[in-house]
Amino acid sequence: MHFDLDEDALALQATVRDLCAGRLPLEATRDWTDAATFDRAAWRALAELGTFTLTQPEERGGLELGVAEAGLVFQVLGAELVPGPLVAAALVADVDERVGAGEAFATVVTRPPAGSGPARAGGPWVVPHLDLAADVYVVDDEGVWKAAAGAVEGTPVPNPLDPTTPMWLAGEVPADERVGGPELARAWRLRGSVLASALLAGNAGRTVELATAYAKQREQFGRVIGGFQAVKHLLAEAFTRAEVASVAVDAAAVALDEAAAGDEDFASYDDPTFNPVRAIAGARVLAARAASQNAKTAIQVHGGMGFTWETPIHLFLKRAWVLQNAFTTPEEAADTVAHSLSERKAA
Amino acid sequence: MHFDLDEDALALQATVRDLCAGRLPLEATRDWTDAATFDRAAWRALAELGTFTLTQPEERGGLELGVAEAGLVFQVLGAELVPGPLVAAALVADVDERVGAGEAFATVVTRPPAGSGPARAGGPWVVPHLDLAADVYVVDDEGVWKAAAGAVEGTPVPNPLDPTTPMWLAGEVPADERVGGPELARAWRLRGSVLASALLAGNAGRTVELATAYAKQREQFGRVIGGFQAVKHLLAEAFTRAEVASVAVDAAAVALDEAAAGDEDFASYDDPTFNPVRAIAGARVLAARAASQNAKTAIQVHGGMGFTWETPIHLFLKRAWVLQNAFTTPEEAADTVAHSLSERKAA
Amino acid sequence: MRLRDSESDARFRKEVRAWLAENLPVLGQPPAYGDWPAKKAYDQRWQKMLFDAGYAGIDWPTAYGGRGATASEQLIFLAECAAAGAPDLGVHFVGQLHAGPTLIAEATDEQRAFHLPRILRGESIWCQGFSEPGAGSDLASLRTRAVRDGDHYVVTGSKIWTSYGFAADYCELLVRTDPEAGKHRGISWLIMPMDSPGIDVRPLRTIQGESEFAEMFLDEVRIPVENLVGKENDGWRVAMVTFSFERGTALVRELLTAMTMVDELATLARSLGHGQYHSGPKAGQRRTAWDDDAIRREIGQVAAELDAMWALTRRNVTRAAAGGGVPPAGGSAFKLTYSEAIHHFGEVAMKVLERYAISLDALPLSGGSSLPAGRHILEHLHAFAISIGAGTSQIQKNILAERVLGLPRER
Amino acid sequence: MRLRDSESDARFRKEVRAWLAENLPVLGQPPAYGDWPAKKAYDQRWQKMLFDAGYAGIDWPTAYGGRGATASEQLIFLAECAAAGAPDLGVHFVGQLHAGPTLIAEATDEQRAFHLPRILRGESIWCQGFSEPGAGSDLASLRTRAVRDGDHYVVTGSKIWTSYGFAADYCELLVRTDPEAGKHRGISWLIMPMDSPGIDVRPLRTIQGESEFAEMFLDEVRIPVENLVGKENDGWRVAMVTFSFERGTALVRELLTAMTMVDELATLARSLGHGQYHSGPKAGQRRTAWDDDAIRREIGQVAAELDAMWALTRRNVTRAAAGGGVPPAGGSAFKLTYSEAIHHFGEVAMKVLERYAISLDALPLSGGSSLPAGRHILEHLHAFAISIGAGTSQIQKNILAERVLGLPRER
Repeated sequence: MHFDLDEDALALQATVRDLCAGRLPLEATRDWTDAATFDRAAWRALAELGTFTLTQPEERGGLELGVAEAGLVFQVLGAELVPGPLVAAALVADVDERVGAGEAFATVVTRPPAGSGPARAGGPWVVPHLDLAADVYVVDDEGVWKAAAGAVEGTPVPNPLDPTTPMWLAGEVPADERVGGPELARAWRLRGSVLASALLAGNAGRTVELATAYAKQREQFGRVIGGFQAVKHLLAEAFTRAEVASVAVDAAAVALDEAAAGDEDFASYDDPTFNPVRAIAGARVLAARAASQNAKTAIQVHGGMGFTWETPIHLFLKRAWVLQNAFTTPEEAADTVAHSLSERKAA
Repeated sequence: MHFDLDEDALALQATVRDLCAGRLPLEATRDWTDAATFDRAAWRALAELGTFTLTQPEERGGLELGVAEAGLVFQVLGAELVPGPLVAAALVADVDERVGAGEAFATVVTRPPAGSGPARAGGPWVVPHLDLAADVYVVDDEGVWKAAAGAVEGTPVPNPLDPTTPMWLAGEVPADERVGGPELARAWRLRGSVLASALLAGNAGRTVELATAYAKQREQFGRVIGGFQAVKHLLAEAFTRAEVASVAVDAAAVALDEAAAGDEDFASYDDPTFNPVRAIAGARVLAARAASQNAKTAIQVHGGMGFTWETPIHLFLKRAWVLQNAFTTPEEAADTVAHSLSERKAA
Repeated sequence: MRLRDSESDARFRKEVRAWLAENLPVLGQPPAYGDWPAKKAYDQRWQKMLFDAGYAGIDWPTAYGGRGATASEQLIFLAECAAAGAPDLGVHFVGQLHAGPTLIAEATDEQRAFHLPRILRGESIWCQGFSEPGAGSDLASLRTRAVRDGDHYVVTGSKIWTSYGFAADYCELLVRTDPEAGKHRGISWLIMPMDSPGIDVRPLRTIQGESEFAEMFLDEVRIPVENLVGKENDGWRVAMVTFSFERGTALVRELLTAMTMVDELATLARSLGHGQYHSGPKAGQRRTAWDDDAIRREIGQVAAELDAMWALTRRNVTRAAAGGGVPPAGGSAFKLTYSEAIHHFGEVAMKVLERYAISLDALPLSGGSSLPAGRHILEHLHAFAISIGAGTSQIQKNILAERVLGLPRER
Repeated sequence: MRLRDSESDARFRKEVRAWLAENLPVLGQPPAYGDWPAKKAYDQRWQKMLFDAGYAGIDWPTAYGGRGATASEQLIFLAECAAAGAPDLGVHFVGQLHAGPTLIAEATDEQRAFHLPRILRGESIWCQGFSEPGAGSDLASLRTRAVRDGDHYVVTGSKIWTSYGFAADYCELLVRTDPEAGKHRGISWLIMPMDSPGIDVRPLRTIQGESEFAEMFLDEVRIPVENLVGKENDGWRVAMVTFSFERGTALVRELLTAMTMVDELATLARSLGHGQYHSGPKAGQRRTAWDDDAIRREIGQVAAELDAMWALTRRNVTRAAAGGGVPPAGGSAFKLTYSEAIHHFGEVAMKVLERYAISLDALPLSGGSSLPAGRHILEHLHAFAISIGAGTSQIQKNILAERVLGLPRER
C-alpha cells in the first residue's frame, strides 16, 4: 500500500494547473457560452499535455497511466473550472483518437430510463455541448452507440443553469452505430463517474481556497472576517469536506485501476474493503456534497459580494449542480453503496 | 387572531413550573426508575393543579380550557423532565376521573401495525410504565380498548434507554373492553401527538438554558466558553430551534381546539393555511428535531462533563428519543405533511 | 391564543378573495423577467388598483391614506394575495415596507403629508441607499460623505444593493455627516430625490442573473437640508427603526409565496418520473419523484418548516401589535430559520428535478408544454439573498447569542 | 498510488486470517459488559495469545519486542481483526497506543527496556492521567502539582477520564512542576506506578452507563524522579508526541468496527418491519426498514462516509510512514469527519429501530431470540466520545483554520 501522490503525480498536476492558469483562466471561462466563443486552441493545448489520453496506450498517443492519474488531473480541471466536454473527451479517446487529441469534440449521454422524466416514454434526452460536438455517444445497458451530432434535433435549453455548460433537449438521439458492448458501457459509466467526481472534488477544494483568501483580506468591524470563529469554522468544515472528497475520489480511481479486467463483480479479492463499484459510488456521494456545500459556504463567506455575478463562486456552484448528476446521481450512488453492504448479524 | 400567551397562560405555566421545581426536581427525577421509587404524592399534587384535566369539563373536575393551554403546561413538564405517564393521564382523564385526579395511573399504547417489528405478525407491543399503570389503553383504527395492566404479560426491557421511562415488551395486550370508537381513537392520536410534541418542545428549550448557563461560567483558555463565537452560534441555533418548535406546537394545539367537532377533514375553513392534522404533524417534525439536536448541542457545549451521567443533559436526550415516536414518528409525520400538500401548478 | 378568523376577519377574507378573483384577470400577466420599465408600469397599475379598492397600506394609519386595519387583516390580505397568485409589492417594496414606516415613525408632518400618500398610491417609488461595497454586515462603517453647504448636504460616495434603483423617485439614504464622531454617531438619514444631478445608477447582475438591484454612485449630489429625517447624526437610530420593520414582517409575503411553491414542487414531483439508472427488480417501472420516500418526506419537512415560519410570523405580529415592534428573538429566529428552510427547499427541488435541473428558465417540452425547472432553481439561489441580505445568518446568531441569551459580546 | 495488497501483504493477510480463525474460538466469548476484572483477564489472555503468535506491536521496533512490520501490515492486521470480530485492545489501549509510542520516542533506554516488553506481553496495563475537571479542551491549564522532594516528586491533584484506571499498573501522568512558568512551560510527563500510596480511583459513570473511565484523586503521591520522561518542564512537548499518535491512528480499529456495524445495521433493517401507523394504499403490508428509500439511502451515505475515513486513514498512514507523523490536516480532518459519521450512523440507527429504540441492551423476543437495539444506540451515544474527547470538534476546527488555512489565531 502506498496511498499518496508521488512526485510524478504532483508534477503532472502542476503542469496542467499552469496551463489552465495561463490559457484557461476563470476570467475567460466565464465568458464562454457556446461553440462560437469556445477557445479551441486552449483546448488543444490541454489535449497535447495528454489530459484526455492519460489512460490510453502509447500507440494511441497515450501516457499509459491509470485512472488514478486521470482523476488527479481532473481534480485540477475541476478546480480551474475548465469548460467543455472534459469527461466525454477522456472516454471517447478510447474509440476516436481525434477527440483524445483535442482535434474534435464529442459528448456522451446516458439513455433516459423508460418512465423517467416528464414523459411516460422516458426523456427527453439532455445533451450538453451539442453545438461543439461532432458526435454524440449514448451509453445504455446494451452498449455504447454513436450518432452524428448533426443528426440530433435538439432544442437549446434557455438560460442554462451553468452558463458555461450549454445544454440541449432532444426527443430522440438516433444512435444506431454500435461502438462497444455492455463491457465498454460499464467501463465508461464507472470511469465517467469517477472523472466527474474528480471534477467535483477539485471544485470543492477551489471554493474553499477562494473563500479563505477573501476572508483574509475582507475587513468588517475593524478586523479581517477570517478572524471570526464562525467564519473560521465554516472554512475548516469546508476544507475537511474537500479533503475527504479528494481522498475518496483517489481511492475510487485507484480501485478501478486495480480491479482485474473481466472480473465483473470484483469479488475475488482478499481485502474485504476492496470494492471498486462501491468506492466509485461513495466518492460521488462525498464529492457532490463537498462541491455544492463548499460553494454555498464560500458564497456565504463572501457575503453580498458572493451574491453578485461578478464573484465567480456561483459558477462553481452551478457547475457542481450540473456535474453531480453525470453518469449517476448522489441519491442513486448512496443506494448503490447501500446495496453493496454485506449481510452481518450483530455479535 | 391573537397568537401569544396571555397573562392567565403565563400564570398557569408559572404555577406548574413552581410545583415541579419544588416537588419534582431534576435531582429526584434521575433516581426514579420504577413504580417503587415513583413519587405518587408529587404526581397527585401535579394532578391537583389540574395538569391532566385542563381540557375536561367542570363537572369532571376539569378547568374547561383548551388543548392550547394543555400544550403550554406540557411544555413546562417537558422542560422539567417530569417522569411518568403524562400524556396517558391527560387522555385517559376523558374516561376515568381517578386517572385525571392522579389517584390512579394508566398507560396508552398504539397497536403495532401488522407486518411491523421483528415478527411478521407485527409487534411486539411496547408498553411504558406497566408497573405503575392500573389499566392499559390501546388505540387502533377501530377505537380505544382497555385491558387491566395485571392481565398483560410483559417482559421488562433491560437497561431502558431513558432510565426514567421503564418499558415492557408484550406479545399481546388483551384489550377487549371497548371504551370508545374511531372518533375517540382519532382524537387521542391527535391530542396525544400534540402533547408529546409539547413535552419535546419544552425539553428542547431547557437544554439550551442549561447549556447557556454552563457556557457563562465554564472557563477555558482564560475566558468563559460562552464568549467563543462557535459556542455562541451553536447556542443561538439551538435557541432558535426551540423557539420555532414551541411556536409550531402552540399553533398545532390552537388549531386542534379550533377545529369544529365532527368535521373530520377540517376542510370547511376559509383560511387555506388552517389544517390541524398537518399542523400537528409538522409540530412533531420540528419538536423532535429541536429536542434531539438541542440536547446533542448541549452535551457538546458541556464538553467532557456532558459525557458524564452526572450532568443531566443526557436524560433530556434519552427522553427526547423515546418521546419522538409517541403516537407518530418524525418520519411518518413528515409524510403526513407531504400528503396534505395541495395540487398546484407553477404559474 | 386564537388563530382562526374572527367573524370580521372572515368577512374581510371573503371580500379580499372576491375582489382578487374579479380584479386579477383585469390586471393581466406580468411582463417577462428583466423588462424593468414594463415591470414598473405593471406594479404601479396594480398598486393603483389596490389603492382604489382600499387595499393599499392595510396596516397604515388612515391619516396617511392607509386602511388602519388590524395586523390580523394585514396577514389575511397577504395570504389571500399569495394564494391567488397576485403580484407582490415589487417596485413598491422599499417605499411600503422600509421608507414608509420609517417616515410614519420619525418624519416631520410635512414630510409625511407629502410622501406617504404618494407611496400608497404607487406614485412614488423608493429605493434603499444603505449598504456600501465596504460596509456590508458592518453597515455602521459606511463612508458616503455628506457635507453641509448652506441649505444643502453635498453627498459623495457609492452604494450597493439599491433595489429597484432604476425605477426609483426617492432614495432612503444613509450618509456620514460627522466623520469625527464614533462610527454609529455621525450618520444621518436623508430623503434623496433620484432626479438630482450627480446620481449614476448601474444595474447589478446577481447569481440569479438579471436583477432588480443596482449600484449607485453619488458625485456631489445636493440634497436639501429639509430632507433630513430625524436629527442630524441620529441616522443610525432612525435606520434601526427601519430594520425593526424589516426584521419582523418584510418577508411575510415571500414566505406565503414559498408555501405555495412547496405545493407546486409536490405537484411536479407527483408527475415527474424519477431516474433509475441502476438495474433492479423495479428497473424500468415508472416511479415518480413523489414515490421516493426520501424526496416525498423531505418535501413534507420543508412544508413543516415553512408552516412553522407562518406560525412564528403570527406570533411576531401579535407581539408587535402589543407594542414595541417585533422583538429581536422573534425577528432573528425568523430570518435564520426561514433562510435555512429556503436553502432546504432548493436542495429538495434539485433532487426532484434531478437531471432536468439545468436551466434558470422553464424547459420547453414537445407538444408545447414546459417543465417549470428554473422557478425552483431560482428560489434555491434566492436563498442566499435571505441568508446574506439584511444581516447575514452569522449576524443574526450574534444578535440572538448576545441580546437574547446574554452571552459575551464579540471582541 | 496503490491500495491493493502487495504479494507479501496478501500472504500476511492470509496468515492473520487463518490464525484468527483458529484462535478466536479458543479465546471464547467476552465477559458481560461492566465486569471489569473479567474484562481485564480476558484482554490480557488475548494479548498474550497475540504476543506469542508474533502479532503484538505489529508496527513497533523488533528491539522492544515488536514485529517491526510495515504500516500496511498493521492496517491489514486491524482490518482482519475487525472482520473476524476479534477483541480490540481493551485495557491495553493506553499502553499500546499512547504511552508505548511516547516511551519509544522520548524515554531513556532503561525506561524502554523495562516497560515496552511488559506492555506488549500484556503484563502491564496503563492508564492516562492528562485531563482534569478544570482542564479539558484547555489541557495546558492543568493544575495537578508535583513538588520535588529529594529523589521524588510529591503529586497532589485530580484527574478525570482515566480510562481503565481500575485495571492499570502505570499511569502516564501530566503534572505541573513549575507553577511560575507560562502555562505550557511548567508541565512534566511522569510514569506513575498505580500501587503508590495516595491514589484514589473512582469509577466514572458516563451517558453510556457503566464505563471504563475513572476519576483519580492524588494526595501526596510520591513518584521517583527517574520516572520522569523527557526533561522536567518539557512535558507539554512530550504530550504533544503522544497526541500525534492519537491523532492519526488511535481510532482505526474503532473505524473498522464501525464499518462492520453498518453491515449489521443494514442486515437488521432488511429484517425489521417498519411501522406504518397511517392508513394508505400500502397499509398493513409488510415493508421493512430497508424498503424505505430514505433509510436505505442514508445507510448507504453513512457507509460511504466511513469508507472515505478508511481511505483517509490509508492516506494518513502513508504520509506518516514517509516521516513526520500524521499531519494536522489529515488528523483533524479525520477526527472531525469520523465523529460526524458516527453521529450520522446513530441517527439512522434510531430511524431503523424506531419504536424499538428503547434500551441500551438487546431486546428479548419471544422464542429466545433478541433484537440488537442497544448496540446501535450505545454507538450513537459513543459519538459524543469522539466529538468531545481528545480535542472537541470545535478545537479541531480551530486547528484546521489556523494551522492549515492560515487564518488568524483565536484572541
